[in-house]
Amino acid sequence: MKLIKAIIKPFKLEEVKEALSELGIEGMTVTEVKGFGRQKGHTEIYRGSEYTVDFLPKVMVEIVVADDIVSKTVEAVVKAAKTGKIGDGKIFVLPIEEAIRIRTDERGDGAV
Amino acid sequence: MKLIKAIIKPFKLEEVKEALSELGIEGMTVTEVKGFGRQKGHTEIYRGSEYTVDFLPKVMVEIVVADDIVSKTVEAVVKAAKTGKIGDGKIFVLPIEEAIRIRTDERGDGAV
Amino acid sequence: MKLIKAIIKPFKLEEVKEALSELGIEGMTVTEVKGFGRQKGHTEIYRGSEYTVDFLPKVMVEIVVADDIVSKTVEAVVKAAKTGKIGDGKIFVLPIEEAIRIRTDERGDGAV
Amino acid sequence: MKHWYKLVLIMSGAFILATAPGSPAQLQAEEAEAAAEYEPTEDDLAFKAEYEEMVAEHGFHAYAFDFFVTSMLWTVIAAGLVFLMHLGFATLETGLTRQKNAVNVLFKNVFIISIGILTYGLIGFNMHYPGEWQIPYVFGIGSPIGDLNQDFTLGYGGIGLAMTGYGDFIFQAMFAATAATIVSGVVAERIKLSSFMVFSLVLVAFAYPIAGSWHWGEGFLAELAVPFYDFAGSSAVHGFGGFAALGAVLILGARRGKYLSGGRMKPILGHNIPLAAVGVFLLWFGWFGFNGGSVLSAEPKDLGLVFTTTAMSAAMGAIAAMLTSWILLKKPDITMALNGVLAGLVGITAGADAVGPWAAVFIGLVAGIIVVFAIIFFDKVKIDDPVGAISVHGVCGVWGTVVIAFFNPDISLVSQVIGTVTFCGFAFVVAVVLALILKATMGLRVTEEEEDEGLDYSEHGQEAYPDFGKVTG
Amino acid sequence: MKHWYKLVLIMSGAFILATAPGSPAQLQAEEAEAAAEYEPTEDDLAFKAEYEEMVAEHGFHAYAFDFFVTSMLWTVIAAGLVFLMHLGFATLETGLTRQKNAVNVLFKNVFIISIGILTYGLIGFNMHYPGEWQIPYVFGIGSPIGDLNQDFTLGYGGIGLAMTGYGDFIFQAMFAATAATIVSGVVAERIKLSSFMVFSLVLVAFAYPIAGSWHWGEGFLAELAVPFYDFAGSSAVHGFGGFAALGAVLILGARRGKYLSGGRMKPILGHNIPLAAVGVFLLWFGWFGFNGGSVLSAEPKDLGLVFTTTAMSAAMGAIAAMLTSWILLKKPDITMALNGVLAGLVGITAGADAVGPWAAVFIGLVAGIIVVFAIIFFDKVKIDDPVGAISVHGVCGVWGTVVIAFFNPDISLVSQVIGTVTFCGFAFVVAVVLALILKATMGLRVTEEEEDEGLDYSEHGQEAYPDFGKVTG
Amino acid sequence: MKHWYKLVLIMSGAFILATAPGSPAQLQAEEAEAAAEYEPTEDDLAFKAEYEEMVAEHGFHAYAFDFFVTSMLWTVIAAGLVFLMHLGFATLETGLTRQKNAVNVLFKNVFIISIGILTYGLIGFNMHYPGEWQIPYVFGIGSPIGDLNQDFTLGYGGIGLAMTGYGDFIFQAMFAATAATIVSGVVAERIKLSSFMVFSLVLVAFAYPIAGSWHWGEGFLAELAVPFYDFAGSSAVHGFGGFAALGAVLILGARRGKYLSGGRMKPILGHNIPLAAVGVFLLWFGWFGFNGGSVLSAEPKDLGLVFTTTAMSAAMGAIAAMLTSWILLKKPDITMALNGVLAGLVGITAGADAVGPWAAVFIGLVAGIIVVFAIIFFDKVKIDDPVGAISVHGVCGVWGTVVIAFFNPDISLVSQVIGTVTFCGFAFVVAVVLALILKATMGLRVTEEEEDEGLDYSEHGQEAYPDFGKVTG
Ligand SMILES: Nc1ncnc2c1ncn2[C@@H]1O[C@H](COP(=O)(O)OP(=O)(O)O)[C@@H](O)[C@H]1O
Ligand SMILES: Nc1ncnc2c1ncn2[C@@H]1O[C@H](COP(=O)(O)OP(=O)(O)O)[C@@H](O)[C@H]1O
Ligand SMILES: Nc1ncnc2c1ncn2[C@@H]1O[C@H](COP(=O)(O)OP(=O)(O)O)[C@@H](O)[C@H]1O
Repeated sequence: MKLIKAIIKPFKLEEVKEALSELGIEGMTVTEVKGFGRQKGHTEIYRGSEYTVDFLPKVMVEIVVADDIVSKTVEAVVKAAKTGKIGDGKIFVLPIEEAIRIRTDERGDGAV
Repeated sequence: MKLIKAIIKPFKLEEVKEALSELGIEGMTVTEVKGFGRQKGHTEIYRGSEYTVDFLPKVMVEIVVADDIVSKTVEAVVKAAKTGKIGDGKIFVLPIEEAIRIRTDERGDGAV
Repeated sequence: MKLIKAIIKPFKLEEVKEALSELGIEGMTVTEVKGFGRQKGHTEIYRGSEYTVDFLPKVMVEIVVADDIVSKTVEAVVKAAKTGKIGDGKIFVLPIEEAIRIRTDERGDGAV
Repeated sequence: MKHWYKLVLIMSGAFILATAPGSPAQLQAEEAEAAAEYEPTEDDLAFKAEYEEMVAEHGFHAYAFDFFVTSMLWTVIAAGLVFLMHLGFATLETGLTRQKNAVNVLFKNVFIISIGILTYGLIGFNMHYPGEWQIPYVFGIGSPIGDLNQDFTLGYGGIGLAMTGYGDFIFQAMFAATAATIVSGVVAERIKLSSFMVFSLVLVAFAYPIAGSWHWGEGFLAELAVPFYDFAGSSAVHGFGGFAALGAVLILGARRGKYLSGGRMKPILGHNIPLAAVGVFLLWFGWFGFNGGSVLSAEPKDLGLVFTTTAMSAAMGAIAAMLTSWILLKKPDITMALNGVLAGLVGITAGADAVGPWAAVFIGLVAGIIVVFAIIFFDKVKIDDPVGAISVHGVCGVWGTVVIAFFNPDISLVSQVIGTVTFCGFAFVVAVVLALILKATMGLRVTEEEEDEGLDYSEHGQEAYPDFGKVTG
Repeated sequence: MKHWYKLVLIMSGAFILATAPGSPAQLQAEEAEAAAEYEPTEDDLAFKAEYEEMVAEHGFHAYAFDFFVTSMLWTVIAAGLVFLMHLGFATLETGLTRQKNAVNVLFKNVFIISIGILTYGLIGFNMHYPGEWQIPYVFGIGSPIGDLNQDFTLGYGGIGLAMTGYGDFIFQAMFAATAATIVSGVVAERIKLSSFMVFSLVLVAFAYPIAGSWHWGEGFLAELAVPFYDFAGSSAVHGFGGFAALGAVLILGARRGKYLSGGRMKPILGHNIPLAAVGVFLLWFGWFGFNGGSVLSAEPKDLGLVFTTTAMSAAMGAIAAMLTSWILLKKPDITMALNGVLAGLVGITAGADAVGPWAAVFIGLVAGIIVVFAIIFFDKVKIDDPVGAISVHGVCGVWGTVVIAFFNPDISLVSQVIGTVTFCGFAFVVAVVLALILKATMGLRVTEEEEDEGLDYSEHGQEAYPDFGKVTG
Repeated sequence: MKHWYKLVLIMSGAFILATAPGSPAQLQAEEAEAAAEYEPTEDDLAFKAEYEEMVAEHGFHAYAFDFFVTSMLWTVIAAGLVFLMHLGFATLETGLTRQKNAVNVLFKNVFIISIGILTYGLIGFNMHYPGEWQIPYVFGIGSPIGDLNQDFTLGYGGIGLAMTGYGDFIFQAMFAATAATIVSGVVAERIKLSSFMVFSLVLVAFAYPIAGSWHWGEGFLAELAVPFYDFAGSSAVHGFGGFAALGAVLILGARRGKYLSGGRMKPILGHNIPLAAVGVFLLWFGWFGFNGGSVLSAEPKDLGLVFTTTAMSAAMGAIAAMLTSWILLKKPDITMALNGVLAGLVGITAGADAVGPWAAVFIGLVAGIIVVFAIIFFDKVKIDDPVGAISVHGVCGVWGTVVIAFFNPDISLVSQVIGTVTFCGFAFVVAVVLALILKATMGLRVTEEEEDEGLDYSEHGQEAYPDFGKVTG
């Protein structure tokens, strides 16, 4: 099992969710985050002072999937989240050693 | 060391915290998240339109523990967070390679 | 590649960001979290009742870096985030198996 | 600094424009001159004559065109201010409870003011001021209001009640819902919506006007040797509401998770302190209508005094609660300061026209101290009042009603105690009985699960702040 | 419990202080006694004489010092209340839209009230009430206001319009921006700021006063056999605004992501329900000035009636919408309750002085039911109205204007229909034409990307709630 | 669509009910008929006689029942409106500062209005309007207010000050705290709570009434050859507050992290723009009481003019600041628009009754432009003013006071400059001295750590928005 951590533009969440649903993925967890990256230099103003907004609103989607569908999942996220503009985000894949469903105590692939 | 990522129902946080304290676990980090899972189909209304709320409020508890108490910890979380109803959440266990306490520069098990 | 998860005091975020920028690190993702740790016992009042605030506001900075600069990065964070007082936070290092830049589909070290 | 010359340019241009001939300034000056030299024309004189004729034509009503008109105007404005107190209550209660119940709290507040006005029209008004008594001095049945302008003299209540019937009605209608609103905050976050709606309907439609008739409707409290005195309702409104809330909450119980085993307590924090502060400022503002309007005319002596005593008691209540919480709890507690304002306001309500400004300061001082102790006390005895309304309205209502006997020789301590006990006791009993009946029938509380999930979700299927992420939605 | 003795100590001390000789209470009593025994001194009498002389000196204006003064006072206070409605609109619209557009919504609301007052002074006032007609009964050109105190008799409009020119102006100016504000909520979250500014400028500066002149400026609707009757503007203001919004939104289109393929719909939730509730309470409060001020004097009979009908219709509207949404949608929807209040207010606006309180309840009842169905209906036909203003102001405006013909024998159904169609039709056509012109020239909508990112970012480069983390900033 | 028939059914039923005999509509009609035919009965006539007798009985005070009563009513209502400005300040300041200091900002605002009213009663009022001077035209000692209804003629100030003593007091008391409140926003987020409390207490209890006496208390500024003219206090209140703030902030220093090394600046964003917007709308609303109440009577000519000039200057200020920020900063900045409203309001305050509406527009125009430049300027010179109050109240206060000399021939430029310099200079010096003393004794600033953690935590141990997660709590 792997944990896929995708940091995407907030308004792409809906499309990513639908792309994953179509793959049959039934679970994910979403966090509101701020991202710092190459997509910077955009300036805002506040009361006359220009300033660079370093941290942009992003959404982090965490999806745990069985090993065999990792690449399919990653592809689906990439496709749904891409706008082609800087700041589209990243996907990180981490190893998972165990997964447990709290309700049933199921473990492993069956738990996710 | 392992990172235990538990996604639970928000109102169970207090009980989980107490269960972990009883185990002698002294640290954890909590994030407000939205969860998408099997627990769905529940509909809300807004100005006359019914809609399915896909993303439900959850809380993610991240706990780093030494390898030997991982299973005890997982069990404690499962016990405290279980209601038996769908949507109780998941626990994921990830490997940790290093842990550092910023204040003292301590490393390893002593740092958590 | 590694994922460096640093939990720090919120008002240290700016300094940490600058320390990382100086290292040439161009990306990070920040989440607002609540931390439970040794730094406790501090009591607040609300309408006459004293209570212990268990969960303190923290900020979690997640940085993915190539293996060779992990220790430099960790040091930089430690230096920038340290106040020497309890509650300064932790840094956890996790293995990353893959990284993808959504915009370009680049993979690996080049993606971060 | 390169922009400064632009400023200078713009301003110079504007100046020239403004002072040039034909400019506003110029026109202004010319008009002023013209005005000074003005002699009334024939037209003016004709208009004047016409105006006077019009007034004369009103003939029979003409006498009304002075004090009466002004008083009536004040009455409806005051009604508007009392209405605004309901926004104050709504925001205060929402601010001092949790996010997950905010929609529910707001819904209840919209309901209460609405149903309060309607039932007051349907039966309350004529029960509050019974034309005739079914049980003398105790109960007069209510009937819907008719055309309250029927009193063609307009001189509805003479100099002491200088307003039309509609003016009287709408001012009193806005008052009526206050008692129920006080309860609403205390039972928040756990009462079943439908049961609360029945509870508050009965309170506002029956209990409040019946009790009110004993004092303001010339009932038995007005017939005491020395009549009971409660200017704008420290007891008749606030004590009533506070003790009704106490009764309700005794049956309802505390919110889950507040009182832990072993005598420990976990405070449940209000989710939006700025909103609560907005509420208290609006309540203070509205209270000028609540107390000021209770002068029932624009009588200038009383009006000035009432505004002054009201403001000074509120101000002293705030400072007193600030200092008390600072000394007692080591920290200056904003929610205590806010409750201190309200304590001062409730305290002065019974005697706002019957004491001087420094007596008002004293009343506010004690109210501001009491309220802090009372809030702590009720928590100690596990009576869970999220907004502190039992302390603010109940305890300080009693204080305000009784204390004025010491400041005004025309007021009797005995009568004050009788009146206070009557209102608070009646409200308490009605609330307990009502709550017990509801508990046995419809159920009074939401289920534990619903309470945990929050009433916004379980009762309304709505969220107060649904946006997730700054730009997700 | 160890603090209680402190309380007792403090209070005893305070009591002694308060009742001791020289204490406030004592002084109070002495002063009261002195007052009772008071005989006017020579000074007093001199003062009285002086006062009377001063009044006499005002000579020519002296008659004004009674009904006129009071009426004028009410007019400016009512103007203030109508102003406050703009805060109501601002908070309601902000609350019912998304976080990412909050700055933009607020900006538009500050703009509208400001430009509304200015253009009304520049041309609107004299177009609304034409001194002379360019096209008889249809169009009179506007010119800037001059010194409106020039009418030195002050008796500006006689008993029916008992106010100075400035009083009349400022009250009407506050009204003027209302129509544009109604549009603002409906087109929110996607209209281009600059285009909206042009749109609302034209609406408030030209369309509203021209249409208004047909009714209130003695134009053709006032010349019908039985004149069209619209007391405070169910059609002339609210219907006008609602149908202008409908026209605009037809050209503008729905927000992205709301109406999905396959007939599915994804509601876009308002981000701050407490803020929306604050808005509705403020609107209700301000409406007492909107309707009450439309009495155009402090005439007590009408004033009391208007306050009562306004409150009762709003209250019934709220309850009706609550129950309708509860029955129809299974859950008590707070946003429907809030819209129900407004539906009742809009509904009663045409006849607030022309029907009795129970007719007002009926009008509010139907308005509160209609509004729920209308909101659902517009969503069904994919007309995307984030705040429900087309239903509230447009549909209930029509309802309120037409229904009074059944309650008041002096009002003609035919005239009401003519008037309503005139206002709503004109507003609709103007809005459609204007929106089409803007679309072809400046562009009406922001780009898809800007809409996704939110207008706060794309138009203003600002965030409504920029703090990240409780203590980061 | 299956619900529509239900709607039709409900409505038809309601219609039948409403128009059937015995229905409200029917009753209405019958009552109207009865009214038309009405002949006063003996009872009516008796009542009329009784009423007239009552008025006659008031005898000595009877003359008061006209202009005086109306004026007094306006005075207390205006006092209420000025009170509401304190909510405006509280929300504006809270909105424009960070979340972590919100409780602290609100606490200070509750404190200021409360202590302001109390000290004004204790010494301020009689220092502001000295009965006798200790230092002629410069200083008269204050004493607590007594029974201000003691003037049994009630004709307190004649036609120019047509109110009772209490009316005068409460209106002025609400004013008094304004100056201190202006400072509160500027020093927010870093001043020590206890030191601020001492600072503002001295300001409101001593400095403000002493300075005020020079102008409004018949002191030396009223004795100039051409008396200094400042209608409602552009200098005496706003300039005073703005320059006191400037003095305080010079000693206090900027917030940590705002001005970086190398001349760079990092703006510190306000955390809740909607709350700030609410504040500005409420301030505008309250300003109708601030300026309108300063007419000191219900004199209709002035009242209408003052409402109009106030509204038009505010509106123009908003538009001017919008455009200036748009042109200068490329984006339409909401906080600048909000400050523009306030700039217009402060600007017109000195001459609201002394200039015409188009002069008011000019004053607002320039104020709205100046304020944007001033805010940028103060940031450039590292004077850190989170809310822009030095620019709004200080700079625009000066502008408003001086400019009216160009519009009104009765006002002298020299006197205006003298007066403005006096108020602003005095306030500045007092603030600097006071801040230095506090710095040397109690300490003026919180520690760096406390500032980082936020004052809500370090000073109050409370959070403004403590809920974590929608349903955790
Ligand atoms: N090294 C990194 N570690 C963690 N998060 C990163 C890293 N680099 C980028 N991110 C996240 O990805 C987002 C997008 O990255 P950015 O460099 O702006 O654009 P792009 O993904 O198009 O290269 C950032 O806002 C940040 O949240
Ligand atoms: N594959 C997954 N990856 C990440 N998070 C998941 C995954 N599946 C479920 N979750 C999280 O767990 C929560 C509960 O899961 P759900 O399927 O609704 O119920 P249950 O845990 O009872 O099976 C979800 O709301 C989501 O936050
Ligand atoms: N075992 C742990 N797992 C996850 N997070 C932890 C753990 N221990 C501490 N933390 C995080 O680190 C923060 C600081 O830890 P704490 O024990 O309070 O102080 P210190 O870092 O100085 O030892 C906590 O608030 C929490 O967010």
